[in-house]
This record gives sequence, structure tokens and C-alpha cells, in this order.
Amino acid sequence: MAKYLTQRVIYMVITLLLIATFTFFLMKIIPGTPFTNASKLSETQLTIMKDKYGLDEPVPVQYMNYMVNMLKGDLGVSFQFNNVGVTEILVNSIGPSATLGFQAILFGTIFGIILGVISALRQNTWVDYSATFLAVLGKSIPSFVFAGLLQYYIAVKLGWFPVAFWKGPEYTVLPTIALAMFPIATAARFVRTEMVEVLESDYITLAKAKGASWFEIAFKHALRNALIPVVTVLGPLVVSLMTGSLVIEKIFGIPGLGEQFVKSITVNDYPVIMGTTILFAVLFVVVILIVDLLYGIIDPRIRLAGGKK
Amino acid sequence: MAHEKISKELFKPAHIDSAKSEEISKPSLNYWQDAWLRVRKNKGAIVSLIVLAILTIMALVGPHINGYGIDEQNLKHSNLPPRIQGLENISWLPFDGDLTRKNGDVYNAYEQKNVDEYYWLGTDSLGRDLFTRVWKGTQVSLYIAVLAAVIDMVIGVLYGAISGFVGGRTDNVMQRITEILVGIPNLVVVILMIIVLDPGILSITIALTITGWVGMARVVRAQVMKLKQQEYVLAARTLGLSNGKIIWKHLLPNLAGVIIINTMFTIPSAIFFEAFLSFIGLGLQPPLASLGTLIDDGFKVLQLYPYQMIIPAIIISLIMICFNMIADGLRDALDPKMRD
Amino acid sequence: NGGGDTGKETDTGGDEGTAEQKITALESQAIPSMDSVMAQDTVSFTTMNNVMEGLYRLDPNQEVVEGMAEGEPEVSEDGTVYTFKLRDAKWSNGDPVTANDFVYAWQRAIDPANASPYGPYMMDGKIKGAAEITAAGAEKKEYDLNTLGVKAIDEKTLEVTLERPIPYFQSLMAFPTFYPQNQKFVEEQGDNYAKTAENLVYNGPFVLSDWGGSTASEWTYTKNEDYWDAETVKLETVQWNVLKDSQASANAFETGEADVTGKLSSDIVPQYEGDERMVKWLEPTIFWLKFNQKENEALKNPDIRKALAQAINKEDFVNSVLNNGSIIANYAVPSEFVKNEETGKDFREINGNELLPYDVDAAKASWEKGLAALGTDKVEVRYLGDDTESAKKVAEYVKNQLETNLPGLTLKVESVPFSVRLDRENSQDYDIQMAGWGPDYLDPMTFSDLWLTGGGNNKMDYSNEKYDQLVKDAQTTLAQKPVERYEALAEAERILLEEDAAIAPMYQRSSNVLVNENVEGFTYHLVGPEYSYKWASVK
Amino acid sequence: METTEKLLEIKNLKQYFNIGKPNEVKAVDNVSFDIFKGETLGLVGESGCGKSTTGRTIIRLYDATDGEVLFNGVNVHGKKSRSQLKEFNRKMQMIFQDPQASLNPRMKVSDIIAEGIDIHGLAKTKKERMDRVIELLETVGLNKEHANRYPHEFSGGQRQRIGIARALAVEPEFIIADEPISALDVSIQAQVVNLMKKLQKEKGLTYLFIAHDLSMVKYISDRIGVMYFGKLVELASAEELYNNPIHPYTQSLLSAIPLPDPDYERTRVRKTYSPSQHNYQPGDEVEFREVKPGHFVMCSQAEFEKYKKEHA
Amino acid sequence: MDKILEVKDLHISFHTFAGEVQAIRGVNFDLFKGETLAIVGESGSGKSVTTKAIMRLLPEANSDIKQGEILFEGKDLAKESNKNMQKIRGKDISMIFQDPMTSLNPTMKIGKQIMEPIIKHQKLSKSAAKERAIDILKLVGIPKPEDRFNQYPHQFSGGMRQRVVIAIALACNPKVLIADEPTTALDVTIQAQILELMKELQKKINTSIIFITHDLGVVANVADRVAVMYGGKIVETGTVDEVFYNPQHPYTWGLISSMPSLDTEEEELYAIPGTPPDLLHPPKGDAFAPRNEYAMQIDLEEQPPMFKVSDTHYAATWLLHPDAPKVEPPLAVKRRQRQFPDGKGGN
Ligand SMILES: Nc1ncnc2c1ncn2[C@@H]1O[C@H](COP(=O)(O)OP(=O)(O)OP(=O)(O)O)[C@@H](O)[C@H]1O
Ligand SMILES: Nc1ncnc2c1ncn2[C@@H]1O[C@H](COP(=O)(O)OP(=O)(O)OP(=O)(O)O)[C@@H](O)[C@H]1O
Ligand SMILES: [Mg+2]
Ligand SMILES: [Mg+2]
Repeated sequence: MAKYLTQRVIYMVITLLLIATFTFFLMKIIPGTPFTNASKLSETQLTIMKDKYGLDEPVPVQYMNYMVNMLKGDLGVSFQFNNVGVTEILVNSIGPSATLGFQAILFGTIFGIILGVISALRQNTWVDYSATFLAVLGKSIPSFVFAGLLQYYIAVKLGWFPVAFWKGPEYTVLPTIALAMFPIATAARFVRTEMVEVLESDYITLAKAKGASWFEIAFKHALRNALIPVVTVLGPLVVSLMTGSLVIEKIFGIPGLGEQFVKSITVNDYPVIMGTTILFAVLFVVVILIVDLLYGIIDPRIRLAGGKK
Repeated sequence: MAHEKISKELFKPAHIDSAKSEEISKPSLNYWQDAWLRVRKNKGAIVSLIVLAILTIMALVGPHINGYGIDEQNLKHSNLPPRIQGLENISWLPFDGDLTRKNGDVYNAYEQKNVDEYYWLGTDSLGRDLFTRVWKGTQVSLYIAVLAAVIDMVIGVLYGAISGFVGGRTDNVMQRITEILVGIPNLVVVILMIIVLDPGILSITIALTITGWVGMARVVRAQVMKLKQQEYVLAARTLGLSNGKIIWKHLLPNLAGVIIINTMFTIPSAIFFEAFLSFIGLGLQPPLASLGTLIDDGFKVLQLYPYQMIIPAIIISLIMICFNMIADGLRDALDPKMRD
Repeated sequence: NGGGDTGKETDTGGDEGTAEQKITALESQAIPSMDSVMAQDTVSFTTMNNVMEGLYRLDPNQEVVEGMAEGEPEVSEDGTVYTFKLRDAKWSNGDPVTANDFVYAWQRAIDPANASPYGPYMMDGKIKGAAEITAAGAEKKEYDLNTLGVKAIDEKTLEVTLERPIPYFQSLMAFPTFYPQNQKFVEEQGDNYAKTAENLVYNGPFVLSDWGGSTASEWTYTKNEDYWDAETVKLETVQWNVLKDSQASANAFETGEADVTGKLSSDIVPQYEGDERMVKWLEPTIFWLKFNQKENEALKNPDIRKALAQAINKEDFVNSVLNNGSIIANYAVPSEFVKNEETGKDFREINGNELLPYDVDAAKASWEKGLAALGTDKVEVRYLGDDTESAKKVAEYVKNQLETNLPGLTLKVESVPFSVRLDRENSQDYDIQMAGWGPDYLDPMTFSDLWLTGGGNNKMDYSNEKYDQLVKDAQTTLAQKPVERYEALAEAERILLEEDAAIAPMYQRSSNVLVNENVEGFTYHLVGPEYSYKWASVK
Repeated sequence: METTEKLLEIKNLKQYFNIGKPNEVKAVDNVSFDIFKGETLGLVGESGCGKSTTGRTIIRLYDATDGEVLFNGVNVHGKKSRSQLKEFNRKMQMIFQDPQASLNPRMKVSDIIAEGIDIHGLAKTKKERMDRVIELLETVGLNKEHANRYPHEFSGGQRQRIGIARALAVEPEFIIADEPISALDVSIQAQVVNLMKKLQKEKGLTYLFIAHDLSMVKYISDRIGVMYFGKLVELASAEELYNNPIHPYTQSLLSAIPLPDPDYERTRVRKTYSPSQHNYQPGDEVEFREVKPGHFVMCSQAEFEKYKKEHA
Repeated sequence: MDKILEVKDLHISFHTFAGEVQAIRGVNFDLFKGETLAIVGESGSGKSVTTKAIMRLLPEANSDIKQGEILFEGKDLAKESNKNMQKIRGKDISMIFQDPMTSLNPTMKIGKQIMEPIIKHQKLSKSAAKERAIDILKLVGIPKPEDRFNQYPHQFSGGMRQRVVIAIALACNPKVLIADEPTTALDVTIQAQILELMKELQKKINTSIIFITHDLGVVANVADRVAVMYGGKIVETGTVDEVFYNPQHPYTWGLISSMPSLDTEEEELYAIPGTPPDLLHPPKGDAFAPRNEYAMQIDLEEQPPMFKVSDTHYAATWLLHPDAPKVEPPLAVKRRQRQFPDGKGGN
């Protein structure tokens, strides 16, 4: 296990370095200026500013500098915020995004799984059809529309929850629901498909032959097996949700990573773009690792094989 | 038991033709005919197919039906709600040209602006006919989606097939590459592509596909790895068939099912993603409209002119639901596991 | 519409004295920087305007009023040396505000080592020695910050030497880049200076609290009891939240979660048409089409430019497309912006609002003439605009108008992100560009000097000697003759538009903000910081 | 049928998978035997002992890790030109276990059968091709109506016969049949076995018949090899093997087979086998030795002596 | 002997894409206490459907017990409620499936899977159930059951898994044990072990076993009585000796003679031609007729009833009708034919 883990970690580091390299050069071909007031700056002043941010060096030198600093844990200083380290920005904005993403994933998967299980058990009945319809609808309404409607009807009209901001648990309810629509839909669809398949397998018949009730069959025997493929889809989804949904963050005024990231891209704030990408990538590889370990927990066959895919 | 009623005649040997016993009574059906029969039994899929066909036809002819151009602006006629001849007097239908103010007053926008024309689905803030624009938008959205699906199909299938078929080190390297691709946030790549390339449908499509094919490649790879161990592939190899022909004759036809199903799922997500790009302002170049841009425009004025969002939203949802239902139906029909 | 007092007398029946002096307000983004020397954006400037103070500040009537300076400055004969007397004021840590605090801050702002984005922009060519320091910094040569024309004569006397007389210099002093900084405190804090509310000292009407730094999405102004004019300040707290989405802001306003919203996007404005809670004012920001005359043959032709400029129905445009109170602009210097200090007349009164107006016939005639000169009947030009939804809508309208009214014209619309547009403007990689300009100080010059030959912001190769001469005169020989100076600038504007059609002005933007009925004394400004809460109160 | 002309010589064949990894499998480990022209060699052994791998390595579906396979004196695994390879592919064919999986579900029966004809250019015209397909179909007891149908429309036995027709299409000399009947119904197995026997007689085919149903193997084979964990442990003529099994594993295998005879079943005693019962010492040379003429057993020198005495 | 289970005139259909599949078309049989009844027949003849019907495990969505009774201790299981069936399953009647690789839940510990029915039906405490589970594991010959208890199925070999499946089936000492091809997926040596184990256990707890297989060798080994199924019907039943040594139905003949015994020397095996009937459109007469070289006109017209051969031996073929011509069975059958004068088995 230890050997397997170290091997995985080495792989992860290589992947991360490659991603960082790739993004760095990609970023350098983005047109545009990182200086928000570029139209007001004179040539001489531009020279001074470029010099300060090291942008006057040749790109390979910039790359080397960046990588060396990155390995030292220094992700540089933001252009758009004066004198603020990228690390600091990331640390400050990951919190709300992660909280929200976590809640959405939790709520979304639990609700989605229940929906999926029910429709699998009641396959091809109206229950199944309505659950499917719901799931597809969840996937087909753009999240900004959904978020906007929630905000208008639940918060403004009914006044059940605050309209926006990020000040306490009650503020997280609406954005969580809005964000959870997608995981709900995804989980429901996948769980249904898998459950239908699992329910046809021999060991389920055997469980029935043992006299198990439908509840035991669904939740004790079938679900866990049906979850294995679901974990694969949900893994990357977790990353994208944890790293913030720009749309939801914008509409609900949540100081998260998504907004931050898109803003930094549009204003060419290179250090923040890089830092965020690296953070995403780290989260991504970590989640993939967790997913693989989760496989082991859900599926003991993989545990013994030492995490072979 | 009494059998006296049976005549002795019947106990004469019947000459059974043993060749006849090999007969197959069922009519001959090939894979696709068989699949079609199965799809046909799936009501949801069939209804979806019909709806989708109608939408596609409307997307093609709709923009030309009522004589307004997609970019024909008439600012005097801006923000008119739907009004349809004949239906305008049926009060419970939303086609009477009435609008509700924020304070609850209802007024007829056509009367207020002195407009005699009928705009079936209303107009937008530039006074353009929404009926025309919505179908044009549907056309553009479908076009983007199909294009994305095709690119996805070509790259994904090729990549997956090569990776799975060649296997070994090549496969390993190719898998690592996809891992890295997936690791870079989609948004970075997409925004970058859109900025680097000339803005337009093509660059949006390319951006959409740039990481989208990974899913397809994975599915195809897994399927190829499975298929290449199938005994009919081994049989072809023992007959001396070259690798290229094996892929072409034996693997691809058998991949068709998963490829189609995957494509069916790609299309709605492409439409969805395009809508998202519109929301963050990276959508199409004006005056072209897609359902995504229309929804986004409409969303901004939702409280004043709800019809501007609701109409394209209904259409996008219809398309999504249809594609999903068809994909499901096809999966059931094409999945070898579900066959007898 | 000049004042900012919009608190209409509505009978709320509330008791005057008992209302809690607290309001909540929305801002569209976080505060990027609270270091007055380094800041470069409106949100930062606005916040500084409320928690700090320079020599002067703007009042609700957009007039310059005393700040740290006590009374009017002493100005030398040639108008280049100003001597300010400072009042007895304290930083929030108890230190007195001294002349040296100004010298220190200004030197920091110009110091190339700090690479302040606004320092050189505000000082070069205005404060003596500034441009030289910047140039030395760019060439990596030695420089001496003490050559900057700012000196502390004594603890309470500040002397500023200008490059040339600047009529609007006093209003310039209200701009946060010229605020003082407490040298001891800044140096003590080192790198941490201005990181959070705790790493700052204040000398304004409020002190900033609960501000966690650049990414914080909320912060609070709390009344500064040590402020020299504390008795004018009524509000105890102003609670700020960041909310970018306009519709969401309106929603928050509706539910009472916000008393004051940020500027509404134009989609929302019609919802509040006729609603008294919507405060509306004309910003001195003009949007125009810039015609790049560097390479495009067609755009080098003034007739073609005239045709383009006159072929767009601006009336319909502002009423239907924008529909947010913006007005049509047939001028290059905004309306309701500056008044002549001698006559008290608005600058606009000289030229009026009829330079290069919408006129299809004239446009068509010029078009024919232009095409004939070019010897072609087809012209294709690129149109560069932002990629926001509203900018795209504008592009659609412009395209439609121009192509409909000018046969043979094809407009290829390119919508790009803001940073890309700036970049392409810098490299002059565009044909027609939709751009806007807002002033940084209260003087027509902030608009007029844009179009000087080779000017830093020209970026379209426009050049006209007459124009250059008139503007130069206004900057030098006429600097102390307000009436003649305005006439010269007005004449320049006429040349720019009527003769050369160098740009095609489209509209002057209006701002719309939702303000709760019980808020009194809501104050906005036309340049620099956007709002002042010094005079606001709850009824 | 008793010729001694060797069609195939397998010498020290090894096929390892995942070499060097922790999950290395020695699927075929140093196996040597000959197959004579016109005979049927049966190969039996428990699941996973390497029977299929042996067959597949012989026909070059896998590249052998080590060892030689000589077909008509030519090494199958040596370097070959394209045409040589094609020639080889014509002479050696394979029938697979799973009649479902061995036919491409997307192809018509006629195209499946004609695949070999097309590859090797055995038919000049379309008509000739079709005639050949019909002829083959009739050979395997089907008729021309079946040519335009798809595999899923057939029963298991019919599919297996289509598989045989496909193999026959290129007129091979040698056919490897990898458990051709295990997936079939009892009542249908006989159809296939009879067909294979008939074809052997008519065309002088040579078979390597892999199976785990021992009574069927005995019925069809001239000689039988028994495999255990990648090694061939015993090889003898069918009669001899059943009457005088020498290797304890073979004995155990034979004693475990239930026969459709209740009386026999009531008296059958099962023997068990474990490799440890040999008690091999380090240094013992465990080799394939000829205990009786034509009867080979994997044994040590000491066992060899013992067996020789017992079975003299 | 006491009957423990009676199946009377059972008809079962499936509703499929293609139409109604009449999988079971009138099945009758009895099961006595302590005996082993083997059901043989080719694939698709309805063996599994019959037994699943007894357990009521047929898919509810598309299956339909159209007619008939399944009497277990006087109760008609065909009409029992789902709740009551849950109480019967695993306790009174339990089941072993064909494939040991797939019939255990891969994500659940072996011990838990065995304890489940014990806790459920015998209402034992967890620890008592565990003891019992370990006992049973010992009983089915799993070494070190305490360690094995906490392992997962993939850590077991095929033969051991099948033992575990048997252990689960036996956990509550069922009155009836249904084994649906329990050894088909196993190697002969392991099959032999499992068969021995089952016989041994049957002696110990005296259950009745329904044993499904299509391997006649296995039938000969385990069965007391045999039922031969074809096309959704039982076409012949009798004691094992009667069916093996004096078969009456042409299908049974074909079945027996198509298997070579170790001493078969014929050049050609007896092969039943053709393919099994299509139960979507079952033939009007005898389903076997199209493949039957002894078929008579009446076979094509009418389904044969069960003719009695002896008290224990019945066969459904018109050949047993008094009017039918006498026919010679195939050589392989004739060679093993013996006489059973009064229907008693043995020789
Ligand atoms: N491609 C492969 N990669 C790795 N291992 C393999 C491969 N093919 C076969 N093996 C392993 O080699 C061994 C022998 O397998 P083989 O298929 O030859 O057995 P077999 O005797 O044919 O068994 P069965 O009776 O189940 O068909 C097995 O342990 C198997 O797992
Ligand atoms: N769920 C189902 N839906 C439709 N048809 C079914 C279903 N289950 C069984 N059948 C049909 O019922 C018939 C009898 O099947 P059954 O499984 O009982 O055969 P069997 O005798 O057990 O065969 P095998 O030896 O292959 O296990 C077959 O024709 C089969 O196609
Ligand atoms: Mg094999
Ligand atoms: Mg069965």
C-alpha cells in the first residue's frame, strides 16, 4: 500500500508539473494586457510596470522563474490586487467555494441516489418516468436560469431565505440547491442505470432467495455495487463543484474561486490564473486518488489488487 | 386415460425432414433493423424523435416563415410580447400581447405602441422578431452541437481506438496525456481557444470539443480493449486479416452502438455549454443568436418581459429531454446485454 | 440635475432622532487596494474617499471643499507654485497629519520602484519633476525623489511646484493618489501595509473595519470620532457587501438586504422606470466610435468617417437599446461636467449638442463622396467591441444601422474581452472601436488632450495641427484665462468632429442606483471616487 | 489413420504473461509434443491450466515467450514475409469455444464464412464466392437460406457450425478446436462432434481438440495430453490413458468424471491429487519421460523407475 | 413417502418485446421428503423458470403465472403474498445458483452474507448467528472458518465460493433445497467434491433437493428420481434407474445416446437434429415432433398426455399409446435397456 501510494504521488507530481508547464505557455499566448489601466499608461510607465512584474524577460526565463518559485511554494503576486499573494487569494476564496461545493455534492448525491434507486426499483412506471424527467430537466435548465428563478421566487417573493451574500448557514441554502441540480441529475441517471443492471445480477436473486426484503435488497445489497461506476463520474464533478461555480457565485454574491478565476482570466492576471489552475489540478489529482481509494472501500476486489485500475 | 377417439390413421409415421428442423421462422433482421424495432417499442424515444424532427425542421424553415429577417431591427417595435392572429382573443392563452407591470397593472403593449403587426413570439429589445430569431437560434445551437459531436466523434473515436488497440506503452502514454488534459480546467482551455482563435461558431465548437472528446475516447478505448479479445476478432486474425481491416470491419461496426449513444449525450452537453459560454460573455458574435444567447438575453429582462427567456428555455429543454430520451432508448436497443 | 440630494420628503412617520444611523450598501467588486498610492480603480478610490482625506474633497454639489487643507491655497503669480496650510487633523492612531505625510505619499506614488499605476499618470507633466523621474525609472537610471515638486515647508505647510499652471489643480487634490500617508505607520507595517483594515490608519469621515483584505466580500465604515468635521457625519456605520449581478442587487434591495445598490446594468433600469427609489444622473463618460486612421484607406477619408458618424440613429439607440437614461452625444466633451469658473456656464453651451448629428441624408452624401474618392463601391471594416452582452447588443445595432444606411458597407463585428480590446487598442489593431472615456479631474482638458498628435491616448493616428495648437494654447498661454481657454477648447472640439469626424460620439452614459427612501444625502461624484457618505443619514 | 508423419512439432514451448510484473503467469511452461498428420490430439486439464494458451500460441495469436512450433518442419514463430504468413494462415485454423462471441454480430453469415475466401482471394467472381459459401453451409448441415442471416438468429449449435464453416473456407490442414462443444447443449454437442469427425475423414484434417469433458475427448481423440498448471503431465493414446493412467493427476481427473450410468456412479471412488504428494526433492529432474512406447509421463527419475515397473 | 411439494399444471409466460413467451406449459411434479429430484433438459426448456416460480423469484415486471398451483405444506405459493414469501425463502425453501462467481455479493463479507438469513429467520442474536455461521462454514468444509468469516468473495476460489453458497442455502435447515446447475461452472474435480458434499449434507439434515443440471453424469450420481423437460413441459419422469435404463421418450433416448460413455466405440454419435422449439410460437402438437424421427401424424396434431409406464415412471409420448407402432430405440439405448417388471427401480 505504501509503495503504491508513493508511486501514485510521484505520478501526481509529474502530472502537476506538466499541467503547470502547459498552462503557463497557453497563458502566454492569450492576447490582451494584464494592466487594467493600460489605456492610461504611457510607454515609460508600461516599461516600469513590466519590469516590476518580470514581464520584460523572455518567456523561457519567466517560465523557469515561475517553476522555481512554484516549487518553493511561492505562486507570485496578483496584478489586479495590489501586493496580494496568489496563495492568499486562493486560500481566501476556496473556503466558500469548497463549502458550497461540498454541500451541493452531499445534498446532490444523496438526493440523486435516492431518486435513482427509486426509479430503478419502480422501473418503467410513472415514478420512474417522473424521476427521469426531473433528472433530465435538472440537466437541461442552465444553472443561471435556475439560480435566478430560485432567487426571485424563493428569496424575493416568498422571503424564505436571504437573496444573496455569504454570512451564515441560511445563506448557503439557495446556492446549494441551485448547484446541486447537476449532481442530482447525474447521480440519479447513473444510479438508475447501474441499479437496474445490478438488480438483475445473480447475487441479488440469491439475496431474494434468502428472504431479504426489498429495502434490504436495494440498500444493503444493490446500492453499494451500483455506486462503483457512479464514483467515477462524481469524482471529477466534485472537483468542478468544489472549485466553484462561477454562475452561482456571481448570482448569489459568494466570494468564491469561480468568480475570481474568470475575472483573472479576463484581466490577464497571469499569476492568479496559474495559481488557480494549479490548485484545480492539485485538487483534481487528489480527488482522482481519493476516488481510486474509494473504489477500494466500496469494492473490496480492488482493495486487494493494490489499487489496480 | 381414454384415447379411443383418436383414429389409427394418426399413428402413421410422419416424415420429418431433418433439414426443415434447421429452419428459422423469424424474418431476417439485421442489427439495425432489430435495433429500430426495439427503439420503436420505446414510446418516449419515439415521441422524442418526432419532436426533435419537428424542431429540426422548424430550425431550418422557421426563420423564413413570417418574413422578418433575423437581424431586422425596428426599435419602435421593441419588447413586444407574443401575439398571434386568432389566438389573441383566447384569454387564457399567452398570445394576446398583454404585459404585466411590476405593480401588477396589465396593459397591451401593441396598443400602447400602436403596432398593427403580429409578432408570434414577440420581439426583443432591438425590435427583432423572436419567432425568427428563436428558430435561427435553434438552428445555430443544433449546428454547434452537431459539429461538436462530430469533432468529438472523430477525435475521440480515433484516439480511443488507437490507444485501446495498440495497447502497451502507447496506450500508457496516451492515457497520461488525457489525464493531463482533463486536469487543466476546462474553462482555461475554452476561454483561451475562443480568445486565440477568431471568434465565431467554429472556434466555439473547437473550444467545446477540445476536452470533450476525452469521455468518448475513454469509452471507445475500453470497448476496443474488450472487443479485441473477442473470439471473432481472434478468428479474423487467424484468417490473416490485417490490423487495419480488423479495426474497420470488426471493431468499428461493433463500436457503433457506444459511439452513437455517447454522441447523443454529447449533443445536449454541447448545447448546454454553449449557453454557459454565452452567460460568461464568450458566446457567439452578433447578430447570430443561439438558444444560449437568447436565454441569456431573456434572463436579464425576465421580470419585465418573461416571454423573452421562457420561449428559448422551453425549446432548449425540449431538445435536451429529447436527446436524452433518444439516447436512453438507443442504449436499451443497442446494448448487447439487453439482447436475447 | 447637479446635486446628489435625492432623499425625497416622504412621510414615514418615523421619529427623526430614533432612526438607527446605519445603512447597507452594495458594491460590484471587492476592494483591490487600500494603498492610496497603488490603487487604480473606482472601488478603491471610493472607499478611500470615505475613510481618508486629501487636501480637498468634492461636496454633494461637485464643488471642491476643504479637507486636510484649511482655506484656499496661496498661488504664485505664474500659477505654478501652490502653498497649502494644513488644519489640525489626526490619523486614527492619534498621530497628527503633517505636510510630510503628503510629501511621503507623493514620493511613493512617483517612485518607479513602486511602479504605481496611477502615480505617474496623475503627476507626469503636472507636478514638477515627475515625468523626469518616471523616464529615469524606465531607463533604469538613477533618480532623486526629492526633485519632485512637493515640499514640507513646516509641519503644517505644504508647497507644491507645478510644471505649468493648472486651472483645475485644486480639484485634482481631491483625488486619492494625492492623499497623505503616515510615513511612520507605513514603514512600520512594511509589506503588510494596507493588507487589512488593521494595517491602515485613517483620517477621513469614517474608519474602515471588518475588511479582511483584497478578496474580502464585505466591509464596514464606522464613524471616525476623531475626524476634524465629525459633527457633519451622521451615519454610524455603512455596511458593504459585494454583489456583482445587477438583478441580484435589485432583488437584495427589494428584500431590504441593501439600502443602496451599485450601478444597475441597463437591463434592470426599465424595471424601475418612474420609481422614485431609483437615483439617476448623467456621468461625464462619453462612448464613441474611434476610427483608426493608421492603415485603413477608407477610414483615412474624412468623408467616409463623417458618413459613418452620421448614419447611426442615436435617438433610437439611447431610448430603446440602452433605455437607461443615457443621452445622445453629438460632442466630444460631456455635458453637465464642467462650468466655466468665471461665467459659471457649462462648457457645452459654447458648441451645443449639434456637432456631427444623426443625418442620414448627409451621411449618404458623404458616403458617396468618400466612395468616389476611394474609387470603390464596397467597403469592409472591422468593428471592435467588448464581449459583454450589452456591448454586443450595441454592436448589433451599430452594424444594422450602418449597413442599412450606407450601402456597400460591411461591418465585421469582433467582440473581445476588455483586456484584449485594450491590448489591440495599444497596438492599434482595429478599424473601428467602440470605446468610452471617463475623466479623472474636473476639466475639459481630460477629454481634449486625448486627440493630440502622438498623444498617449490617441491610438488612432489622428493628427491635426490646428487642433494641436488650440489645445497646447489652452494648456499654456491661456491657462489662466478661463474664458478664452474654454473657447479654444470648444473650437478644437468643433474641428475634431465637424471638420475631421475623427471620432463618432454616440452617447453620454447615465448612472442608475437604487437608494432606499429613508436614506438622505446620498452623494455621488463625477470624477474620481464615486460616492461620499460624509453627508448621508437615515431618516 | 495411424501415420507417423509429424505435422506439428512443439518444442519447449513457453508462454508467460506480464513478464517481470508481480502478476506474472506461466500459462504454458516448457511444453513439448508432436501432432501427427490426420490424428486428433486431445488436450484436457482443469480450467486455467493453459490449454487455450497453448492452442493460441501455436496459431500465433500470441508470440511465444520461448520455444518452437514447427509446422511441416517450418518454425511458425520465425520471421516471415507477408505471403508466407498468409500461406500459414490458410493451413492452420481455429474453432472457438463461445459460439456467441466468435461470430461478429454485425456481419451476415455469408460474409463471415467468406472472410477467409476474400482474404486469400480464393474466389474469382461474386458467384463463385457465393457458391463456395453455400457449399460450405451445406457441408456443415445448414442451407443456403441461412447465408443472408445474422448470427443472433441462430441457435448455439448452428453458430458453432458456422464457425466451423468459416475455418473450412480456407481449406486448412490443421484445426485447433478450443472447447468447441463446452458451451453447447448436450443434445447438440453430438451434432458438432459428428460433423468434426466426418470432416476429418473426408478431408484428412488434423485436430488439436481442447476440452474438459473427458468422455467426449476420449471419443474423438486418438491421443490425449493432460495439462496441469501450464505443464503437460501425461500424453498417451486415448485408450491407454483411460485404461492405464499413470500420473496421479490424471488418475484423479479420471476418477472425478461422473458418467451417465447410475450403477457405475454408485461405485465410483474419487481419488484426490495434490502436487506435494510427489515429494520431489531439490535436484530431482522432473521431465517428460516415455514410460511405455507412446506413453509419456512427467516424472522424476525415481518415479520413472517405479512407473516402468508397475506398467511394464 | 410424504410429499413436501406439489406442482400442479403450472403455466408461466413472459411478456417480451417480441411477444408472449410461453416458457412453462403445464408442468406437474411432486417432491418427496428427503429425496433428490433431478430435472434435466436442454437449455431453455424451462428448468430454471420452474424452480424460480417455486421461490417466486421471477421478474415481477414481465412474468405471469397464468395457471396452476405450487403446493408447499398445503399452502399455494403461487398465491402467497410477497411478505409471506420473504418468510419462506431462505428458511423453508432455499436455493443454490449455477455460477459461484457471480452469486455472492462482491462487496459484502462472506460471514455477513451467511448470517443474514440466520438473523432474519431464526431471530438469533448477532453473536449466536456468527457461531452458527462458522459452524456451517465448517460443515461445508471451509478450513479456518473464523478467518474466512471476515473475507470477501474474491478471496475465495470457485469451489469454495460454491461451498459458501451452499452454506447460505443450508443456514436455516431448509425443508427444500433447490440447486440450479450448482456445478456446471466448476471443474470436474471440484464438481465431484461439491456433489459429495451435497449428498453428505442431505443425509445430515434430511432435506429434499431439486437438482437441475443438463449433465447426465451428474444426474446418475445424485438423483433418486429424474424429470426430463423439453419445451416447457416434463416429458418423462421416473426413478433414476428407470430413466437411465428404460427410457421411453424419444427425447430421453436422444439425450442418453448423444453422450458417449467411456466405452462408446461407434463411428458416429446419435445426434438429435434441429433446434429447440420457439416458445414464442409453440407448436400445436408435441413440441419435440419436428426433431423426432419417430414422429407420427398425431404428434403434429395433438400434445401427448402422460402415459404411465410404472407407478413411478411416466412419459409423454404417443409412442406409448396402445395404437402406436412399436419402434426400436437407438442402439445406445437398447444396449443399456433393462426390464423393470413392476416399475420398481434397481436390477
Ligand atoms: N492475455 C493474458 N494475459 C494474462 N494472463 C493470461 C492471458 N491469457 C491467459 N492468461 C492466464 O494464463 C493461464 C492459462 O489460461 P488459459 O486460458 O490457457 O487456460 P485454459 O486451460 O484454456 O482454461 P479454461 O478451461 O478456463 O479455458 C490462466 O491463469 C490465465 O489467467
Ligand atoms: N425474464 C425472462 N423474460 C423473458 N423470457 C424468459 C425470461 N426468463 C426465461 N425466459 C424464457 O423462458 C424459457 C425457459 O428458460 P429457463 O431459464 O427456464 O431455461 P433452462 O431450462 O433453465 O435453461 P438453461 O439450461 O439454459 O439454464 C426460455 O425460452 C427463456 O428464453
Ligand atoms: Mg480455455
Ligand atoms: Mg437455467
